[in-house]
Amino acid sequence: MAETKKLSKSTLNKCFWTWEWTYQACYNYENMQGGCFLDAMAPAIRELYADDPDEFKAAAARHFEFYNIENTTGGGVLGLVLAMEEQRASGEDVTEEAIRSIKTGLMGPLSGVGDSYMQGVIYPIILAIGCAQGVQGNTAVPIIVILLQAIIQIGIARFMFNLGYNKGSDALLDLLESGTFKNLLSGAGILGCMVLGALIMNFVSVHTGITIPMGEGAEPFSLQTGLFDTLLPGFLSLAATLMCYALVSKGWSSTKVLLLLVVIGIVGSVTGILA
Amino acid sequence: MAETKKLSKSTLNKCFWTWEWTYQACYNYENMQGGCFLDAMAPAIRELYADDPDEFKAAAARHFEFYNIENTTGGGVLGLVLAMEEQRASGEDVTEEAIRSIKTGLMGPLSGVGDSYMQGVIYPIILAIGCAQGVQGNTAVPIIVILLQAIIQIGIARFMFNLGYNKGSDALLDLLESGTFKNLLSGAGILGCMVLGALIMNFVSVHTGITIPMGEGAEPFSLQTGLFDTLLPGFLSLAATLMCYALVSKGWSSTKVLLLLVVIGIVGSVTGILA
Amino acid sequence: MAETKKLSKSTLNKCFWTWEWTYQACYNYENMQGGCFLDAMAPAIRELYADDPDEFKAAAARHFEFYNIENTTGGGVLGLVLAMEEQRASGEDVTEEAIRSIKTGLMGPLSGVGDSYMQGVIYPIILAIGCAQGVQGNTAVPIIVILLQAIIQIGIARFMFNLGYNKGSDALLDLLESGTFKNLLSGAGILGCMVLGALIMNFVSVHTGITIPMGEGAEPFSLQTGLFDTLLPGFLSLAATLMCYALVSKGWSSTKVLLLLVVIGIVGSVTGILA
Amino acid sequence: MSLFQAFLCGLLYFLAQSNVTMVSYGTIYRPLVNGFLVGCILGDPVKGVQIGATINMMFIGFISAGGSLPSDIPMAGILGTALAISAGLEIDAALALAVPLGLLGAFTWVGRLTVDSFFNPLTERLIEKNDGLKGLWLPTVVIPQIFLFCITCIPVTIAAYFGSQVVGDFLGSVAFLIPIMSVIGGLMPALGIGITLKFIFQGETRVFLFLGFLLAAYTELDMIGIGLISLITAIIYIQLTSKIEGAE
Amino acid sequence: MSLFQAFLCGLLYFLAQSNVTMVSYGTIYRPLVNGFLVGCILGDPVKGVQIGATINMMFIGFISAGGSLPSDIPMAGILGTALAISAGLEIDAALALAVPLGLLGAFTWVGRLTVDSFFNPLTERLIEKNDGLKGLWLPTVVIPQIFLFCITCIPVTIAAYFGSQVVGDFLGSVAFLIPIMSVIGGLMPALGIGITLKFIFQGETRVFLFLGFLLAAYTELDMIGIGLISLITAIIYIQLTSKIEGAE
Amino acid sequence: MSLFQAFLCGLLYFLAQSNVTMVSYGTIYRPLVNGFLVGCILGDPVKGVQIGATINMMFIGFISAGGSLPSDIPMAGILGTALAISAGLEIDAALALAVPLGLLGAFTWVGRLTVDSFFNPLTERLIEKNDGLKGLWLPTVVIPQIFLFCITCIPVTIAAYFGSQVVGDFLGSVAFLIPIMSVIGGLMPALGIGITLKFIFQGETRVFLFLGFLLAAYTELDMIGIGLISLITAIIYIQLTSKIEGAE
Ligand SMILES: OC[C@H]1O[C@H](O)[C@@H](O)[C@@H](O)[C@@H]1O
Ligand SMILES: OC[C@H]1O[C@H](O)[C@@H](O)[C@@H](O)[C@@H]1O
Ligand SMILES: OC[C@H]1O[C@H](O)[C@@H](O)[C@@H](O)[C@@H]1O
Repeated sequence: MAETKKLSKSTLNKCFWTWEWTYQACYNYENMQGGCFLDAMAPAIRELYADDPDEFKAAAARHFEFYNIENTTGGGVLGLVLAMEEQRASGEDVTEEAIRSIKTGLMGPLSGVGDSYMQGVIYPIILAIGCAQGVQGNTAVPIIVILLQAIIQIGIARFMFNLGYNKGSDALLDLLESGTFKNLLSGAGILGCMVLGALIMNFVSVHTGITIPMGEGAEPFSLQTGLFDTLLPGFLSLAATLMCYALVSKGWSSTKVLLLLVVIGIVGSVTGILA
Repeated sequence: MAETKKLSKSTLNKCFWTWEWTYQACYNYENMQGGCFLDAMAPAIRELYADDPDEFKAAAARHFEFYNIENTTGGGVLGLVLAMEEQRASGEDVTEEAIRSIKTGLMGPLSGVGDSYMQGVIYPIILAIGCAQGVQGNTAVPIIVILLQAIIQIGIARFMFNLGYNKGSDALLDLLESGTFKNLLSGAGILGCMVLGALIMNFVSVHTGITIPMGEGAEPFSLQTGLFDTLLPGFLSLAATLMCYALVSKGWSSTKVLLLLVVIGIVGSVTGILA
Repeated sequence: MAETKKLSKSTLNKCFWTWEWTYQACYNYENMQGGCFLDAMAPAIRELYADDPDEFKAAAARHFEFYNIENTTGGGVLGLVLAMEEQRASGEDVTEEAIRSIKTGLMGPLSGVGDSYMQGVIYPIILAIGCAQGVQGNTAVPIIVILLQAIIQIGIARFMFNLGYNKGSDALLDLLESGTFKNLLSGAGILGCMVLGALIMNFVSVHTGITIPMGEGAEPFSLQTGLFDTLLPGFLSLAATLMCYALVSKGWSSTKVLLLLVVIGIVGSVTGILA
Repeated sequence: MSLFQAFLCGLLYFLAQSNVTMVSYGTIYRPLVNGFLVGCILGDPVKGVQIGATINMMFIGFISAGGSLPSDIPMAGILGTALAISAGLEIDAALALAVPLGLLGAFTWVGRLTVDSFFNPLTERLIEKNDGLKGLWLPTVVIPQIFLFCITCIPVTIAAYFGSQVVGDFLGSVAFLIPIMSVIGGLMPALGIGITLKFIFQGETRVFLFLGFLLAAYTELDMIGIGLISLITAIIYIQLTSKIEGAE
Repeated sequence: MSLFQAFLCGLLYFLAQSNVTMVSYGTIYRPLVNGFLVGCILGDPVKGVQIGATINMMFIGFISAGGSLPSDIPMAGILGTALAISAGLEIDAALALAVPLGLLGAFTWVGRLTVDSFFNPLTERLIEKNDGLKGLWLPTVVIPQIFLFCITCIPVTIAAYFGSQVVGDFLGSVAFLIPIMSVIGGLMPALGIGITLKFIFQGETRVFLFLGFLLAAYTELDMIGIGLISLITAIIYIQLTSKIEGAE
Repeated sequence: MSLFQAFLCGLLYFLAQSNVTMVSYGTIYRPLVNGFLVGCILGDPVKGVQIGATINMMFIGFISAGGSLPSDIPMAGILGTALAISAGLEIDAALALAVPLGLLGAFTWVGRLTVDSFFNPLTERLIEKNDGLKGLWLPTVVIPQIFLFCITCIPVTIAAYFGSQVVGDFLGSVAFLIPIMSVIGGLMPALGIGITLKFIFQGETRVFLFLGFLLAAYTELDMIGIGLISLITAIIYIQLTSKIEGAE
């Protein structure tokens, strides 16, 4: 039976920080983050399989495969895979297949959660507040934004990394299933929806230029000021956003919707329907 | 066994629209909407019992009885009774008594729900918003009010009519008992209460003119501006409304309360207690 | 068997009002409200044990013991103890020990509830609203405060007194355990927290004077106006309050925290960190 | 005001009262709408909708259930607006005028409910005859509506035509009544709201009355804003309570 | 200030501290109330209530539980207001004066709790004598209150009488202390609120502290408005949670 | 603009696109941040942050999931701000400039994803060689980043350098496009928000979108205030629902 191998603290840190710095440096259509994931695993592979060239090569090869994950939650898979490689190197019964299927199996759900709540909730909130303050020319704002993003992202990534490394895949999946985490996500969903709702009002700007002539001499009736602004300010912005949402939900690519908006913008602007 | 009879689509429509147009054209103390309900049933009676004079007469007679229902939910009973007459005309075992008791049995609960939520929630909200906008002289407002009321009322009436005709009395009663419907009503109750609360503040206007002299030269202390306006603006309006509510709940007729208000208004105004 | 003794209405009232007027007139470290509780019991002792000098003396002695309770809820124990003395005087099996342990047993929980919700919720709300109005010089405010406090406190005390006297100790404890009462307390907790939150913003005033020089000629960047006031007005007040809360919760005496605040105030003011 | 305009006002009152179409009771029956229409008749729709809206506020929440009606809402709206516009009154005076008109009570209403009973025997005879109910619309629609036309259109036409000439003088001579009417007008919505509350102010929903009141008292929200916030509040509360019931 | 006025201030302080009537601790004990009364004594109730309210804010939330008291609230209220009015100080300076007065701490309080113990043997003797507890009110009320009167009324009378003559000069010579006092005064409510929070800031209710804070920070609501909104919020929340518990 | 300044702008664009450090995508990738940095480069950080923030709003909510990206956000931010500052444009015109720059789409993005694939064989060869993965960082970091530098830094440097000289004239000759760009720019956040909603707008949380919208529409709350109120709302709602689930 092989001796028990434990990665050193410094190797673990090297792996984590390599991931942090280069996770998408060679982003490509063939294997996406494959090369960079290998990059992040390299210090561990070198330590664990230094004395076994076959395993070394196999390990290198199995981490140079198609891989694509959201960056912060991705820390968790990295930690977990490091723990599995440790066990394998120590002679425990961890097959190549097991490692591979963990990677591909977690990729989807973790990216889903990560993209939705990092890019979908946390980024927009930070950036929206930042923009709202920034337009007034407060130069402290971008600096605070940088700090906040760094602390939050590296913090979550590290937390996930430790969780994956120390507690294993069940811990990661349990986390996703746990009541607390679900509450966190629902809460983030509510928070996100409210903030996005406010953003619709504050950031989307759609106004109609349609006016109804009221006869000679009388001021024409403006649909915007006479109807929408009195009844529900921002109504058109809300409608435009829900239209985009509906199209995206129906499966339109965002580029396609973007083109539609451009067309609407040009036509609307030229005809005076939008102003 | 008699052949199965089905009312034609056009007859059903004729019944529905007759109800819509004349449901209270001959409103009277003797049988309330009795004559007009017969009016609305007449096209169906003519179609179903054309070949059976006795049944024709009996049917005409049994729909010329005391009847009084809220107009929109009333659509449901009309649809249901049409379906029952169809079955009876087809020889099924639907007694006169059954038809009669359905009419009188549903009259109460449906009117209760209809009056409370149509006249008690939907009308006040539409009209209150309309009035608040209307005082500013926006002529689009009454037109929008007409359209909204028409769409909502005819929509609900038609929905109920179809439900009653297609699904029968159980459906109507189930609807009243269903969780969704109860939620709808509770929701409407909350909505209604909140809007009415705001109306108390915005529409009821009760001010006291009582002042307390503060000695020579000093400005007298005005109970209204010195006490109520600082402590709780609209307090007297709230009190007046809750008083009316309490009296009406205690069984006073609204005319009696109205007279009381007139007396309070005159006495209060003359004595300067109210101003 | 002894005859059944019932305290007269006027004796009960005398006891209650003596408590109300002198409950802490001889407040002392030895037995706290001991003497004054005896004072409040005296009319009853005189009536119940007039013909039994031994019991008279024993009763006087057992109510001249260490006793300390919140004033309003304390009404409940007074009522209860009066009922127990009645029973004892009537020859029922109520031991001295029972009376003593009721007093000491209820002292704690009732004072806890009373202090938290009277001094912690009701007083601050009344006084805070009063202060906010009072700074504008409205002389009606202190008078209203006096009336409100008197009505609320005497009202609660009397309610508790009657409850204790008529229903006994189970009633008092059941009250504390009942769902309604718990709801009342949770509600009061929410109400209290919200109002205290608002007080932090409106009454605590902590401002930093720190500025960051921005180079020659340029206006220095004020941490207060440039950062806190734009990002979260009142942030420092909130921080100061939560610090006090944390220290007090950790077991610091309030005097110690007060001294800390004085030191912070002096140092902060002299260095210009606080302004 | 020309006689023709006065007649149009009378016609409008007839239509408001006719209950022909179930929608009329929520539309032209209401001063907000009929005030506007009177304004159109008299050539000043803007003033019409302003006065109509103001008068309508008095009757907010007035409910007719089971055939009862405490006041003559369209009378207040139509005659009130018509006289106010034609006599060039301020909104306050218009309101003072509308108060007694509304208080006249449900004379028309009671009148028709009583008289319409007399047309029932005609219907009965048709049923007896058993001749396919031919001509049923005569006793159930035509005759009662002609009767209604007589007791509504004619008096209001007259009142509008002659009233516009005297109302200015009259109000001048009873100016002392205006503040009284104004106080009564301010009290009246309390009744309407109180009546409506009877139906929906119960149990858990009670607290929301006060929430709405506070929102109006302490924020700048207009009625639309309050309506929408109320809708959201109701949805959130119901989402929670229906979840609780689901959990049971 | 006349000697008589100074004496009335001293008397007020005695009454505030006397704990005769359980209501006094929530009323004349509080600068909002005793500041007003001092204002009445000195002929300027409006200024009295203004200064009293300002001083009171410093002590909002200060709780006495189990006989402990961290500062001398009525001293700050009564002497603070009296000196401020008689020396014609601005509210800021009045506050600066009240801070150290309140900080003097609970000397009176500790003094009476210590000395009152000495009167207990008298009561014991009465009990021993077993003579119907005749004269019980002497050791339990009269004597301790006379003692309290001596240690409260007399010093405050003197301080008010002579203080009013020197406070102006004094504050002039220690003007540099004013901003320090003002900073301390601004910090003090943090303690009071922190103490109170110890009792009610727990579990689910915590979030409402921040809600209240945000309401005050981001809206124009005054304290009454916030109090009422808080009440409604509490009711709605409790309605829901008690429904949940009912569903269990 | 000096050539050196133009180069710094190009370098910034390279860094924004490099994905070196996972934090960069949430920071210098965003016009709020890179606009500010461009401002620093050109000596006007205040204007930089203002223009950057304005441009950033257009792209709020734009998400990249699974490697897709609908537009070139940092191009709009960096070139938009650089040209606007150097040509002294108003914010409106700057926005009009940034719209087409963002619309250029993800050319850089697609280019690198395509070309980077060609470096994979180098990595494979290293694995085959099995020599301790020496030099792994060349094909996985250094070479792709040099390539990226070429397709990002160079064109943006040129565009910034020459663009600043022509953009004024150009915009002058196509002034009629400005209102069109402004309309498109106003529509774009609708897409970003719509994309984000796809992920979180579901079930019970839907109603809160409208709540947030109403808060923004009817109150004066700024985004921080709304963010905090939203947080509190979310906590309260979750407290209740998790209690309900606990009660089940
Ligand atoms: O979806 C996971 C992941 O895919 C790619 O790497 C990019 O689009 C990232 O922004 C995203 O987080
Ligand atoms: O109550 C049912 C019904 O009764 C009468 O028909 C009228 O009062 C209607 O307004 C009401 O809806
Ligand atoms: O704690 C009970 C009680 O103790 C002492 O009597 C004082 O501190 C009171 O204010 C308090 O209510």
